Parts: sequence; structure tokens; C-alpha cells
Amino acid sequence: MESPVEIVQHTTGGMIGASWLMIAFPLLGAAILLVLGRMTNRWGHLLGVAMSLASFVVAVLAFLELIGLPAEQRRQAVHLYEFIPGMVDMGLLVDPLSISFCLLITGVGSLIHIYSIGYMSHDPDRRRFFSYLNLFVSAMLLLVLADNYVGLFIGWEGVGLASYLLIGFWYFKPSAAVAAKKAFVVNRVGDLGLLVGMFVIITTFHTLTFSDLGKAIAANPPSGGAVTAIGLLLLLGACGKSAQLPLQSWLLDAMEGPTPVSALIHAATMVTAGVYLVVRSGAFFFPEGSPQALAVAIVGAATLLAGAIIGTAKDDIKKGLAGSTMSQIGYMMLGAAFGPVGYTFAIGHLITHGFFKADLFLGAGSVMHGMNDEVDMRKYGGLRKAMPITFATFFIGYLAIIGFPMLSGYFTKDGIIETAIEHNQVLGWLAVLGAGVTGFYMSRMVFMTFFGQKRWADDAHPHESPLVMTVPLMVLSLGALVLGAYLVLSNRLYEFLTPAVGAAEEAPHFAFTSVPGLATLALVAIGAAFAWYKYGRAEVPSVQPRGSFLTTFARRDLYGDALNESLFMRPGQWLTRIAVYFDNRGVDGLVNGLAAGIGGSSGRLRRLQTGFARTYALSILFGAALLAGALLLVGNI
Amino acid sequence: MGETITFWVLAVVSVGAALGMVFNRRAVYSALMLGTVMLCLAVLYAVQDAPFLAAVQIIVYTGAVMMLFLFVLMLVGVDSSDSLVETLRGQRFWAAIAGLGFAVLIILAVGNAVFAKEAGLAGALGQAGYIRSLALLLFTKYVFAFEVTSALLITAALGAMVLAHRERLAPKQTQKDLARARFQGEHPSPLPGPGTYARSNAIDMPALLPDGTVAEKSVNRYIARYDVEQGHLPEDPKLADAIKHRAAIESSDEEPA
Amino acid sequence: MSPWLPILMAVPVLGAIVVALLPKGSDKLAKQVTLVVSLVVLALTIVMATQFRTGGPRFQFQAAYDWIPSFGVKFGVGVDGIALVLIALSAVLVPIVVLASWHDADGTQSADGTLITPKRSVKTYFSLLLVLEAMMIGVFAATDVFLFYVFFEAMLIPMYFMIGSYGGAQRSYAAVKFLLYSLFGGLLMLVAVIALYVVAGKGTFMYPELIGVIKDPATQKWLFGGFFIAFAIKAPLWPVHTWLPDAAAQAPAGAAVLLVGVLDKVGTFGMLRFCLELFPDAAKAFTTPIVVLAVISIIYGAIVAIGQTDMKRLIAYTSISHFGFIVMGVFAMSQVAQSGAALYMVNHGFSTGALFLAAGFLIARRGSPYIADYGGVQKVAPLLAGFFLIAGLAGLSLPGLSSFVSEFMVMIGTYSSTAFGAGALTVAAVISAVAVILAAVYILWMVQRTLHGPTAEPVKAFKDLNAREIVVLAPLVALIIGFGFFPKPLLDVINPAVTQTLVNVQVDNPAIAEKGAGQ
Amino acid sequence: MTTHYLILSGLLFAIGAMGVLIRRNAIVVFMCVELMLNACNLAFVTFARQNGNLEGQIIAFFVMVVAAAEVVVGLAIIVTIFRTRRSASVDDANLLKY
Amino acid sequence: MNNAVAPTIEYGTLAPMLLVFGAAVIGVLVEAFAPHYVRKAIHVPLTLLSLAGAFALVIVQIVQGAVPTAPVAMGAVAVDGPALFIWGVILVLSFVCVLLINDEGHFVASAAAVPGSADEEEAEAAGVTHTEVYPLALFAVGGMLLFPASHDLLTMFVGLEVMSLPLYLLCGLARRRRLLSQEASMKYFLLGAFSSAFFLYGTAMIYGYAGTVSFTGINESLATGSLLDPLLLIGFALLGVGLLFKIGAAPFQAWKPDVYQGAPTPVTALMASGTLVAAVGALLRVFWVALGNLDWNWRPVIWAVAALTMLVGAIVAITQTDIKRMLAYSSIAHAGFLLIGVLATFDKAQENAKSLSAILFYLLVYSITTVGAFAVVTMVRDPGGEAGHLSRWAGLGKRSPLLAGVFAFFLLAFAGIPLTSGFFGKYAVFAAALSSGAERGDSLGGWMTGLVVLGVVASAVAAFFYVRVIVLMFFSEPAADGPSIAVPSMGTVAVIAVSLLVTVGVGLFPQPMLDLANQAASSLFVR
Repeated sequence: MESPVEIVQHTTGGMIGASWLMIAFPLLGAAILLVLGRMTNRWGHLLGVAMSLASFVVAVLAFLELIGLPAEQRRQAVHLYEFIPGMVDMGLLVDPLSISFCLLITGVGSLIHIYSIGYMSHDPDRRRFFSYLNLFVSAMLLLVLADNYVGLFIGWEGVGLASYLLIGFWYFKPSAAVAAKKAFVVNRVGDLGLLVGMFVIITTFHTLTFSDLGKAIAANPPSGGAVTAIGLLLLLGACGKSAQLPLQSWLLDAMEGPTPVSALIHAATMVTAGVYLVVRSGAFFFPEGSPQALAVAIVGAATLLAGAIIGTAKDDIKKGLAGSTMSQIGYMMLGAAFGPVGYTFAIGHLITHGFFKADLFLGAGSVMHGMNDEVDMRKYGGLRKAMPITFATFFIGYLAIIGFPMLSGYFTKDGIIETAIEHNQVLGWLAVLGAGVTGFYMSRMVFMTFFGQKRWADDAHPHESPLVMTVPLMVLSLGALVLGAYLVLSNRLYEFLTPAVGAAEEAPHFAFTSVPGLATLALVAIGAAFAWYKYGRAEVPSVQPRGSFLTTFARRDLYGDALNESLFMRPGQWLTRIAVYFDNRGVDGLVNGLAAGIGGSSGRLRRLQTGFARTYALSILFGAALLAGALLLVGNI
Repeated sequence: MGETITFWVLAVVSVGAALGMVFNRRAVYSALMLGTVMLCLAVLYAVQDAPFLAAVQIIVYTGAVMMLFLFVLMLVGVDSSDSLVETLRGQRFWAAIAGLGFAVLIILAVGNAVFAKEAGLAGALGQAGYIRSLALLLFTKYVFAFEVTSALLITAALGAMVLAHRERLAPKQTQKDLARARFQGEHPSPLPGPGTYARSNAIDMPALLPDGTVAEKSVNRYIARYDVEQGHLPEDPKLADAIKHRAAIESSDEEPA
Repeated sequence: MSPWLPILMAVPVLGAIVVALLPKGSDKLAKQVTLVVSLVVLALTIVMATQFRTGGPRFQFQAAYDWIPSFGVKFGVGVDGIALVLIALSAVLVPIVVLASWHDADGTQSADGTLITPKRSVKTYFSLLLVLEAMMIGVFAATDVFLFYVFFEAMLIPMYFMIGSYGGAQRSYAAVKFLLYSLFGGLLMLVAVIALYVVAGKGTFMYPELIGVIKDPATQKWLFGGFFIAFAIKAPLWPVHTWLPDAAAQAPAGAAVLLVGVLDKVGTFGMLRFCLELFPDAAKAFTTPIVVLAVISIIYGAIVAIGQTDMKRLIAYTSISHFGFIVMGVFAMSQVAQSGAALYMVNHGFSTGALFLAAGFLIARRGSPYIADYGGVQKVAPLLAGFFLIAGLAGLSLPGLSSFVSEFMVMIGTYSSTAFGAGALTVAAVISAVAVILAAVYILWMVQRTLHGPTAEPVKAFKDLNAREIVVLAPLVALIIGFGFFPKPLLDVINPAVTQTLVNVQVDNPAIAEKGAGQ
Repeated sequence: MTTHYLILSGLLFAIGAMGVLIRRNAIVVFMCVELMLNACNLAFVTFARQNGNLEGQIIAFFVMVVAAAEVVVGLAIIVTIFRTRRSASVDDANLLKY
Repeated sequence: MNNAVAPTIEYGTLAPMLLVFGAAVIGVLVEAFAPHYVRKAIHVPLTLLSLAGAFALVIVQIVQGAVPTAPVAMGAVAVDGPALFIWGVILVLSFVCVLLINDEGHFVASAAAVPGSADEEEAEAAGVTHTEVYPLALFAVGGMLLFPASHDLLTMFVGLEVMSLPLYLLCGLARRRRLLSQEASMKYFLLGAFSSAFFLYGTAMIYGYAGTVSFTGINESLATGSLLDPLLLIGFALLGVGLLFKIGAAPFQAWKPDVYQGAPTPVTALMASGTLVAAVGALLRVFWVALGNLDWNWRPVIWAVAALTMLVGAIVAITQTDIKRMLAYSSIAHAGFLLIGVLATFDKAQENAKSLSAILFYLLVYSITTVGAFAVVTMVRDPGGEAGHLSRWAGLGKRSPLLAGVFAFFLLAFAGIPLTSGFFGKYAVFAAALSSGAERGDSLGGWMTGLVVLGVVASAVAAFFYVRVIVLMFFSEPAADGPSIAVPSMGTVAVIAVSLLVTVGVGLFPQPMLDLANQAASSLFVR
């Protein structure tokens, strides 16, 4: 494997030099909206959209400037200021990898902002929603743009905060409040990995800056143990943020947030930060074939299957999509385990997924918007006539995700599968299997929602959403339609990314007729057909059937929460109780006991003062005898 | 040799008397025992070339101090005697332990000290002679202490005055004053005795005044209370009421003038 | 001889006298005078701080007057970077606390009219506050060990009265516990102070002259122990921490801020300055056990905090956890960790201050410190909720807020320390990192139960923050965010002092990062 | 002989001390104290002869004077108490305790 | 034959003491001849002027710098630097205590009258008081001056009695709660006599050993003779009993709480301050001058006594419910702290000046604070007299913040909180002890350090009960029928003000007082 291009140009000028504006605009928006508060109620959402769009413009300009440069100069560092003197400087790294993310974040982000104007129009707190969204965009951009792990970590936690705030946006719902807290806490478990990873990195390499890291490794190749440790720790961080096994449990609960949030944060951008982390650190800490790379692959494969299985059993449309997100990120992780080619497909899938999953979520949001916020698919049915645009865009997204030939997902997912099989047969074929399951659960979703008989309640009057919501849907579905082909065919993405992630020994080439590809298609078709058999052809019961053991297993999210509960929460609660008890009775009790002991001895000694002069005389005589005896003794020694 | 015999005799006597003082129930006997000890000691002083002290011991100590003790004993009640029951738990036991221990320590210390032959006072007396030498010492070297002792004596006198002497605050009442007070008071004549003009002359039966009313004060209030408590009330309701009233006054502890 | 520090101490003392001598019934005037005096002190501090030369000698604004020549005691003051930032912290917090406690002594009533605290003497409260400010400045400024000790102990008294007279239901228990604990530690330290003077035989308590004087390792250990126990109680380190939850929970919010925000820092400040520099060999010998205690504090404090039902107690326990970090940083003996620890002292003052004050505002509205009595505050008082949340996030060291920088530095400095016992330090850093998770649990669980969820019935009557309360919290939040992104001004001041400390401790711990990474 | 005298003095002193502990009548207690003082005097006189100087005798003389003054004050106090309480027992005066 | 040389008495040097005694005698004459309605008018100025005059005479001696280097009055009295310092302190203390005594309502109208009898009522109604207290107090003060300055054991014994006898009497003269007062008087008297018998027996033994009772002579005979003579050891132990009894060291402390509680508060103040100062002075003289060569022998024993005293005083005080009893136990604890200073001797006598100065300083600051505290106690009254029970003090801070504040300040000084005089006192003593320990080397150094640590622990325990009173006064709600605050007389105000001033002043600027103590100690005791 070849290291990524090490030469980093420092720049202060141009749009790249001003790339900090990308972060600053939405941050400013968030600050204005939060500080001015209710004063901005009337125009707050517009400001939010404007700031997001401004960022997008900067991103596009910076992107154009970057591709205008020769390939070997496409790693541009922007020094901002000294952060922790002697340890970390705050700076940005504008390279193909980060700029791709920027485009995705600001682009899809802006669309979702626009969509939210409509979606949140009835919410009295819309202004607050936009401030949080802006905050998120800002933090996410910091995450991908930072040229060092500390900056990345600040962004990393920033998006976590935004996610927390947005999941708990409807804080008065206890379920939302709990889900928000859970998301944050589980993420913190991952953060622990990232944090400790940073300790090891700085101790081993004396720097946390990406560009210096390359030099340090080159100058002083580290021992395998340290790198493995770093890799595994970073993987833990990635698992938290990207909802990979074993830290997946928060993502399904996170659907308590408003749907645009699910689309933006919990599908398109934030949850892919783990993938970004692995790819960004890949060259340093995840060399191909290393144990930690294998761990990444295993986590990815396991999650892609788990997510898919969860997806098959959910009747809540958003939770179904959340399971799907887990699964798709699993694919990306799997891809990210296999060097530059894998990176390319992982990032490619990340981008296309950003589009089609956002499309799907927003579509689901549109459906809910028309259905009085009903999320149970068993209460849907036959909606394709009531909301044609939503149906059309959703259907495109659906085709993209199951890998219908020539749509985005087809290219990127297939690329991952083939790369995986090339490196690791077992995991690769598992990914194929996962694709089949994807075919099933996505088809099930489409059939249950848009086909069949209507099963909705009498007071529901499904209707198409306003343009402000459907236009973003259309834009996104357009992306879902063509982006994969654009990026993958003729290796555009690969070559674009090479300066950032390194070049493979052999450039990838997409084969339309490979065995795995065909097998995947076949399995997807079977899955879809089975879904049609169960949900398209047959009547869908509006009450959930009991289902087999396996179904229950899937419905309960593979018992992830139960496991957490029995492994961590209950022991934790007991530990807390014991600790509190120990503190009150043990530590404090010891001190109070000592005080009580002194008080008690005082009470007893006090009784010696009987009030009888003769007793006092006795003590004097005793004292005299003791004194005399002691002196005689001391004197005669 | 003579000294030895004297010593042993007096030692036995004085220790015996000392123990007698401690263990005798009667304070007066204790005082007498103490006097005995003092007299023995006086003799022992004399034996040890301290005739002046022997005299002072008898005159001041046995003569004055012990008399003072006896006076006070008379004041306090000469026939009072201590109960021999010890009320403080363990006091005697521990007193014995401490006392014995202390004695043993002193005896050990003294016994272990190696004394040379007594120097005797001959050298110290020199040409001046005994009394003169004493005086010389007293009025030169210890003159300051001697003077200060006067403060002690003044204090003692002052203290006795403060605690025992009561200054008369008003002129002493003369016979005349008393008579005047009596005739100006409510009862120039004596109060009627109980039983007077009553059908019975028992002391718990109130007197009747010449106008036939009951004289409540003629019955002792303690007797009245006893009668009420025991139910020995006269049949005459008037008398019974008077006794009850008297008892009630008593129990509320207010003696009307 | 620079008059800055004596003036800085004299101003609040004079203010206190003026406030105490105001005629009866001039409560309002007393408050205004106190506020003005504290602002004057703040202004003076800022002016002084601008004159501090970062490249200059370690101790600046030095002044020394003979105080008790018989004992060799001087009124010696001077500041290095660490002391400077802590004095600045005190100067910033006092006006805020004055504003925050504006009505604390007036007798407060909860929303439903029940009496929370009865009316008490306003003048006394504010003059005590000013006296306390003078002593806080003095304790950080003292360069004479004896003078330091005097302030260290004397500080207890105003705080004792503030807790005991103006606190909650259990105030006298808490006040006595606070006083006795601290006094006990202080007295042990007194023995060590005397012994230091005697053993050193220099005839002076001036701290720069005492560095490196005590050579005998056994003596060093004993003296170190005397100082350390006092500081550990003050800090408070597990297992001598139990006074803090009581004291902080019973103290009025303003006093709690000063108690946890500044007073307790004297403990960690003392460790850094006195324990390390005067007794370097002992400090090195005891590193491992102390770091173990620190780690226990970190984890234990966090776990016990999770289980608290009383908001102020919870915050107190979080502080115990945070103090664990500071102590760990101090004893990690590396530049980064110690700088981080010094920075942590400041940042913790801001974040815990904000948290206590916000919690105090909540409690003032409801009259109960119990978390279970709240719920859905965000609905009725969004501003208060917002501030509370930000303060809470600072408490869990969210990156981007000031406490993150210091916590990060401490952990990284500890992990990478190449000082003796480095293995233990590495493990300690990793274990302490678990607190990152626990912090999220305790803060967010409290936030969830107080701010979120359905609005509880008594909470519905809450008013949102008034202007005074906003003025109290806003500067703190601004500082928290500002130093979260730009800690350099503080670190530039702190770093030289830490470097000098390490030189005096004779630890050769190379910087862990190449300067100017990314240049 | 000196030793004998001293042992006698020590015994008397100890007996006096024990008497103070055992007797309840304040006057007797005080007598026991007097006994102790007498024992001291015996020691002084003995030592005076032993050491060959008169100081011991002088001191013994002083002790007598002091003892006389003490007796006056002491007995006055005891009488006062007796008048108040009608009891000269030292045990009865124990309102002040603990 | 007639070779008697007239004794020389240095009247100039002894003038302060003689003035006090002289005034006392005049006082007695006043008692004898003046009608009782003018007695007080004569006594008060006479007593105060004589004390002030004596103080002035002490100052004159110090200013003249003619501190004698040899004992005066035929070797009976040593008026050296420390003695002059102690005299000055005692005279100041007795002056302020007389101001307290002067206050109405402390002393019984007629001591001879049975409590509660008609006689007593009559006497009270007639408004007579025992003006004998003034000469008695003067005699006691005279004894206090003599006790620490005496240079032989006989003079010391006489001084002890001169000091004690008037105090025995004064204890029994309280106007309220007379039963308690009389009981205190009797207990004090019996135990005092008992302990002085021990002192005397000790004197006899020492005399037997040394052939003299002069301190110089004893010290010389120690230097030449065998140190192991059991007579010396036992004599020394018994002397110790008498002296330790007077300062109230455990296990000889039992009288203190009872007597302090029962005695009239001004007398308690005098005992707690003046007697303690005098007794410590005497203790130092015996231990450092007479037995200076024996100090490796007595140190372990005094070590144990000091430790026991501090602990007993501090611990038992915790559960006291009467303010005066509590202060008595506090005084016991402080006696323990002082003993730490007594232990702090050095190999070279010259260095002892350090410890001596510390002890003198401690005595000064502690005793003045004590007087102030008792002065406050006299002001808090119930209908039946002073409000002794602590529960009656609850909420005093609300009713009378100034008085409670002052008292709290005194308590903090007792506790040794910095910026009060008590802190520097404690500091000085601890510092002396540690430096003596350091000089004495390993084992002893360790023991001294241990003692100081023990002292520190005792201080912490002691702080608890001081703080408890503060808690009661300031943090508790006042009782509905709380005690009244007496309108103080000018005298009481002056006493409290002086004590407060000294406590604050020395707390902030101890140097002048330290200079005084240093100067006094620099000449050490006359040997």
C-alpha cells in the first residue's frame, strides 16, 4: 500500500484559505438564533437556511479551487490559531476527502434545511430547531475539516451534542428525553476509545496532526502493538458514532427526533463520521491485512447483517430505515477495511447513501406529514395515489438502496462487496447475503406503505406535501439516480481521492458481470419477491402478528437493549447504590463514627468528674503515686 | 539508745493514733487521736535537737490549732458520727491501693537513699547557740518569707470575719420596740389556745372566739393536715370546715400573717 | 516592591469595613457598595494582569514587608502565572457571586410562597464576602509559607459563617463539619510549617528561599505528609471528601461557588506549589499512591454523583471527581499535565460556578434541592434551562467548552508522562478516562429529570431568568466558551510557572508534542 | 536513725492521705491534711539534723504558721457550709459535677 | 557572738509586690475603721491605683533596664526578666479583674447568712456587700506576684498559700447560686490543702537531698551530686504534684471545672488568668532553674502529663453544658499546651530563651482572652443570675450580635485560628517545641514532634466545642424567653474592650508583644 500524499501545501489565500467560513457561517447562525431567542421567531428558519447555503457555496468554491490544482497539491492545510500551546494548533485540512464530505454535508444539509421549513412549519419552536441544525452543520464541518485529532474530536462531540439536542428536541416527551441521553452516553463510550486512542497517538508519535503523523511514522516506524492498539481504540470511537455493533443501540431510539434530523444526522452525515475516521486514519493505523483492519471488517459485516435483520421486523417506518442505516454503514465499514480501493467504495457508498437515505427518510417524513405523524406502516397502505411525488422519489431511493442496476447504490455497494470478497471470502459473502435481506425489508417497506389496501384511520387525510418539501425530495432522488454511476464509472472518485487516502497497487474497475455482482442481484430479487409474496400480494394485518422466535429476536433489536440493560445498566445502578451507601455509611460513617467515638469517650470521661471531692483527692493521690513511681523508674534506668 | 527506745515507742503510738484518727467514727475521737500524734511528734522533735519546735508544736499546734478543731466540732455537733458505709463505689479499695502504693514508694525511696551519719546541729549552731541561731536565720535569710506570712495571717482573720461575722444592719430591737410592735399589731393579747371554748380540749379541736366564730389559727397546721388526711374531722361542720381550710392553707404553703 | 497585591487585598478589606459600618436598614446600599468594591477589585486585577510579563521572572508584583521578625515571618506577596490566573478567577467570581446572592440574605420564598430561608443580616453577609475575597487573593499571592498558612486557615472563618448563618436546613452541621475537617488538616500543616522552618534553619518562611533546602528524604516525607493531608482535605480528595457535599449542599449558592470554585483550589494550588517544590523527593516517592487516590476520587466521585437525589450534592460530587483530575495532573509531573491541572483549576471555577448558580436559581424558584421535585423546566424557563444545560455540559467537559481543554491536557499529560511510575500513570489516565462516560450519565440524567419531560405542576409557576440573573450567568458562559476555543492566553501565563516547578522538582519530562505541529 | 524517722514520716503522710480519701466529715478530712503537714514537719526536722543545718527547723516553723492560717480559713469555710446544709459531709456537696 | 548582719531588702526592686501588699493592709484597715457606706468608694480607687502603681513600678524597672542579676531579699525572691514580665501580666490581669469585681451583683451581701434565709434578704435589701473582697483580691495578687518570683522553696510555699487562701475565700462569695459557690470554695480549699501538703513533702525531700531549699543551692547540688538519689526524684515528683495541681494538669485537674463553675465569675476570671500565669511561672522556675540539670529525667513524665492534660481537657469539654465549665476544660487543655512549652528545653541554657519567650507570650495572650471571655459571661444573665447553661446561649447572635461576635472572636482565639492572638501563642509554643526536638536529636525529636502532633489533634478536638458555642449563638434560633443582656458597667466594657483589642491587635501584629516577651526571656531566670 502506498501512503497518501504527504506534501501538504499551506495556504492562507483563496477560497481554501477561507474555508473556515464554512464552519463559521452556520455557527454564526446558531449563535444568533440562540442568543436572540424569540426575537428571531419570524425569520430564524430563513437565516438557518441561508447560513447553510452560504456554507455550501463556500464548499463548492473551495472544491472548484481544489480540483483546479494539480493532484499533488491537493492537500491544503489552513493554519488557524494556536490552540493548546506546544501541543495542538487549530488548523483545517482541505483535501479531496474532506471536501467530499463538505459538499455532502452542506449540500444534503441545505436540502434538509429547506425541507424542514415545511416539515416544522407548525412547530412553535422551529427557530430553535434551525439553530440546532446550524450548530450541527458547523460541528460536522469542523469534524471533517480539522487537520488534527483534537479538532476532529471537538467536532465529533459537537455533532454528538447537536444530535443530543435534536433527538431531544421534543424534550417534553419522556421517551425523547431518554433517547437523547442514551444517544449521548453510548456515544461517550465510543469517545472513550477515541480519547484513549489520542493518548496513545501523541505518546507514540508526539503529534496529533494528520500531516505530521505521516512524517512521524515515516521517520520512525512504530511497533505493531501500538498501532494495533490505536486502531482498535479508534474503531471503538467509530462504532459509537456510526452505531456499529456493539454500540448500535442508540440509533433506533434516536428516531424520536424530528424526521429531518433522522435524515441529516442519523442517516446522511453524522453517523458516517466513523467511516470518515477510519478512512482518515486508514493510512496510519489501519494498514491492509492488519488485525485492526480485520476488526473493522468484522464489525462492518456483523453490523450490516444485524441492521438488515432488525430492518425486516420493524413496523415503524423510521425504525426500519434506522436499521437500514446501520446496515448500510456496516457496508461502508466493511469497505473501509480494505485499503484505498475499499476507501473509495466506502466513501462512494457513503455519498450515495447520503442521498438515497436522506431521500428515503424525507420521503418517510413526507408520508408522516400527510398521515398525522403516524409511523406504523401497518396503518398505511396504498398511499402511492395520495402522494405521488413522495411515492416516486421514495421509490427511486428504494431502488437505489437495494442496488437496482445502474442506480447509485448498485455501483457503490457492489464495489464494496467485490472488494470484500477479493480480500475476505467469508465476510464478502455475508455482505452479499445482507444485500438480499436489504432487498426484502426495503421491498416490504414500499409494499406496506404505498401498495395494497389502505389501512389508515378514518381521521387521516393523506395528502401530498408542499413544494418546499417535495423539491428537496426530487433533488435527492436525482442524486440517488445518477451519482453512483458518475462517481464509480471511470474511477472518478478513486482518482479524486487518491491524494488524500493513497493509491492502490491496482486501480479498481467496475465489472458489471462479476459472479458476486450477479449473485447479489439474484438474492435481492429473491428478497424483493418474497416481500411481494408476504406483503404485496397478501393482505397486511393491521395488528402485528406474534411472529416466530426469530421475528421477536429481530423486533427486539437482537436483544441489544436487553443485553445493555443486564450487562451495564443494572450492575451500574447497583454499583451506584452501593457507592452512595458506602459513602454515607462507610466513608462519612467512619468520620462521624470517629466524632461520635470522641463524643462518647467525652461522655464517659465526664462521668469521672463525679462531684465528690474525695474522688478528686483519689485522683490526685494516684497521680502523685504514678508521678513518683515513673520518676523513680526513669531515674533508675 | 535512749533515742531508739523513744522513737520506737512513740512511732508505734503515733502510727496507731494516726490510724485511729482515720478509722474512728467519731470526729471528736479523731481529733483527740490527732492531738496524740502531735504530742508524740513534739517529743520526737525534742529528741532530734529541736526543742523550740517541740514547744511550738505543743503550744501552737496541739494548743491552738487542735482547740480550734474541737471548737468547730462542738459547733457542728460533737456527738455526730460518720456512717461507716462507704457510698462511693471502689473508693476504699482504690484509696487503699493508692495509699499503700504511695507509702511503699516513699519507703522504698527513703530506704534506698544512703545516709551518712547525721551531721548533727552542733556545727550549724556554732557559737550563737540554738535559739539565737534560729532567730538569726529567721530574721535574715527568711525574713522576707516571715514578713509575707503576716499577709497569710491577715487573710485568715479577714476570712473568718467574712464567713462567720454578720454585721448588724439595723439597731437591735429593745424591749420597748417589741412591746410597741405587739400593741400596734393585730393581736395584742395572746392567741387563744386550742380547745378553748370548745366541747373538747383536744389539740386538734379549734378554739371558739367569744363571739362563737372559729379561731382557725388555734390549730397547728400540721395537725390539721393530719386530721384531713386521716379523716379525723369533728362532726360539727363548722369546725370541720375550719380544719380543712387550715390544712388547705398549709398545703399551699402560704402562711397568712 | 510593587504595591499591586497589597492594594488588591486592602480594597476588599476596606470595603468590608465600610459595609459593616453602614447604618441599620441600608441593606440595598450595602449590596451596591459590595458590588462596586468587587468590580473595582476586578478592574484592578485586570489592569494588573495586563502588566504581567509572560517572559519575565517567575514571581512578579513582589512585595515583602517585615511582619513578625521574631518568627522570621514576612508579609511577602508575589504572583507567578498560576497564582495570577487563580487570583483572576477569584476576582471574576466575586462580583458574580455578589449579584447572584443579591437576595439570599433577604429571606427567600419559593414560588408557592413557602419560606425557604429567613431574613438575615445583609450587611454581615456581604462584608464576610469581601473579607473572603481579600483572603482568597492573599492565599494565592502569599510567597511566605507562613502567610499562606495564615490565609489558608483564616479563610475558613468567613466561609464558616456564610454557610452556618445563611445556609439550608442542615447548615450548622455542614458548617461545623467543614470547619473541623479543614481545621484538622490545617493544624497538621501547621506542624509541618513549623518543622519546615526549624529544619531548614534559614530563619525565613519566604518560599523561594526554601526550595531545595530540605535534603533528607525521611524529613521530606514527613513534612510532605503534613502539607499534603491539609491540601487533600481542602481539595477534597477521596477519602477525606465527605465534608464537601454537605457544605456545598447547605451553603447558599453564592457561597458554594466560592467554596468549590476558589477555596478548594487552594488545596490543589498548595500541592502544586508547596508539596512539589519544597519536597520534590517525597513528592516523587508518593506519586503512585496519590495518583491512585486521585483516580479513586475521579471514578468514585462520578459514581456517587450519579446516585444523588439532591442537585447541589450532585454537583459537589462531580467536583470531587474533577478535583481528582486536578490532583492527578499535578502529580503526573509532566508539563502538559500540570499546565492542564492549573488550567483545570480556573475552568472548574467557571463551570462549577455556573452550574451551582444555575442550580441555585432553580432552587430559589422551587425551594427544594431535590431533583425529583422538578421536571420540564425548559418549557417554562427556557433561558434558565439553556444556561443550566451549558453549565452542565461544561461539567461533563464537552469539547469546545473550557473544561475539556484542561481535562484533555491532564489526561494526555498523565498518560504520556515519562516520570517515575509511568506505568501507573498510564493506567491511571486510561481509568480516569472512564469518567468521561460517567460524567455524561450524571449530568444528562440530572438534566433529563429537571429540564426535560412533562412540566411538573409546581414548576409551571416558574419565571424565567430576570436581567440580574442573566448578568450573573452570561459572563461565566462566555468565559467557558471563550476559553474552550482559545485557552492560549491562560496557558501562556501558566506554562512558564509550571516549567519552573518541574525544574525545581527536578523532573526531566520532555514536552510530548513538537512545538508548532502543523506548521 | 534518719531512715527510721523518715519512714515514720512517710507512713504518717500516707495515712493522712488515705484518711482524706476515706473520711466524709470535712473536719476530719481537714484533720488528715494536718496530719500530712505534721508528717512533713517531722521530715524537715529529721533532715535538719541529718544535713546539719537549721533551715529544716525554720521551715517546720513556717509550716506551723501557715497551717494555723489555713486552719482558720478552712474551718470558716466548713462552718459556713455546715450552716447552709446542716451537714459537714464532703460527699453532700456535689452539686458541681460532670 | 553578736555577729548578726541586718538583712538587706531591695525595696526598690520589690516595690510592686510591696505596694500591693501594703494596699491590701490598708484595705483591711479600711474594713476595720471606715463605715460601710464609704468602704467601696475607698476600696475601688485604692485597689485600682495600687495595681496600676505596681504596674507602673514594673515598667519603671524595665525601662531603667536595671534588672537584677541575682536574687534579692536575702535570696528569697528573684526579680529577673521573666518575673518582671509575669508581674506585668498579672498586674494587668488583676487590674481588669478588679474592674469586673467592681461590677454590682457578683458578690454575696452577707456570707455568714444562710442562703435563702431572711437574714440574707435583709442584707440584700440593705444593699450591703462584702467589701472585703478588695483586700482579699489584693492579697491574692500579692501571692501571685510572689509565687513565680520566689527563689527558694519555702518562699514559694508561702507564696502559694498567700495566693491560695484568699482565693479559697473569694470562691465562696458568689451572690447567686450560693450553694454551688460554697461547694466550690470547700472543694478548692480541701483539694488545695491536700495538694500543698504534697508540695511540702516534696520540699522536705528536696531539702533532705540538697540540704537547702534555695534554687541556686539545689541546682548546684544537682551539678555536683549523684543524680540518682531517690530522695531527689520523689521530692521532685511531689513538688510537681503541687505545681501541676495549680495549673490544672491532668490527673490533678478535677478541681478546675467545679471551682470555675461555682466561683463568682470575676473570681473565676482572676483564677483562670492570674493564677495560671503565676503557677506556670513557678513551675518554670522549679523545673528549669532548680531542676534544670535533671531535665532528661523529668521530660518523659511531663511529656505524659502534657499529653494527658491536652486530651482530657479537649475531649471532656465537648460534652459540657455549662459555659463556665466548658471554659474550665478549655483552660485545662491550654495548660497542656503550655506544658509543651515547658518541655521545650535545649542543651544550651541560652537557647531556652526561645521557649521561655514562647511560654510568656502564650500566657499573655491566653490569659487576656480568658478574662475577656469571662467578662462576656458575666453579661449574659437570667433572672437567677448568669445564664450558665449553654442552651440559654442559643441565638445570642440574633439578640445581641455585637456581644456574641466578640465572644465568638474570643472563642476563635482559644481555638487558635490565625489572625487571632491565640494562634500566635500556640504557634510560638509549638515552634519552640519542634526546634527543641530537632536540636535534641532523633528519639527525643520524634517524641517532641509526636507531642506537637498530639497537641494539634487536641486543638482540633477543642475547636469542636468552641465552634459549638458559635453554632449555638449564631446558627440557632433564639429561645423565646432567652437571657437578658445586662447593661454593662463601664468597667466591664473596658475589660471586654481591652481584651478584644489585645486579641485582635496581637492577632494582626504580634511583633511588639513578642519583642517584650523576647526581651523578658533573653536574660533567662536568675540561677
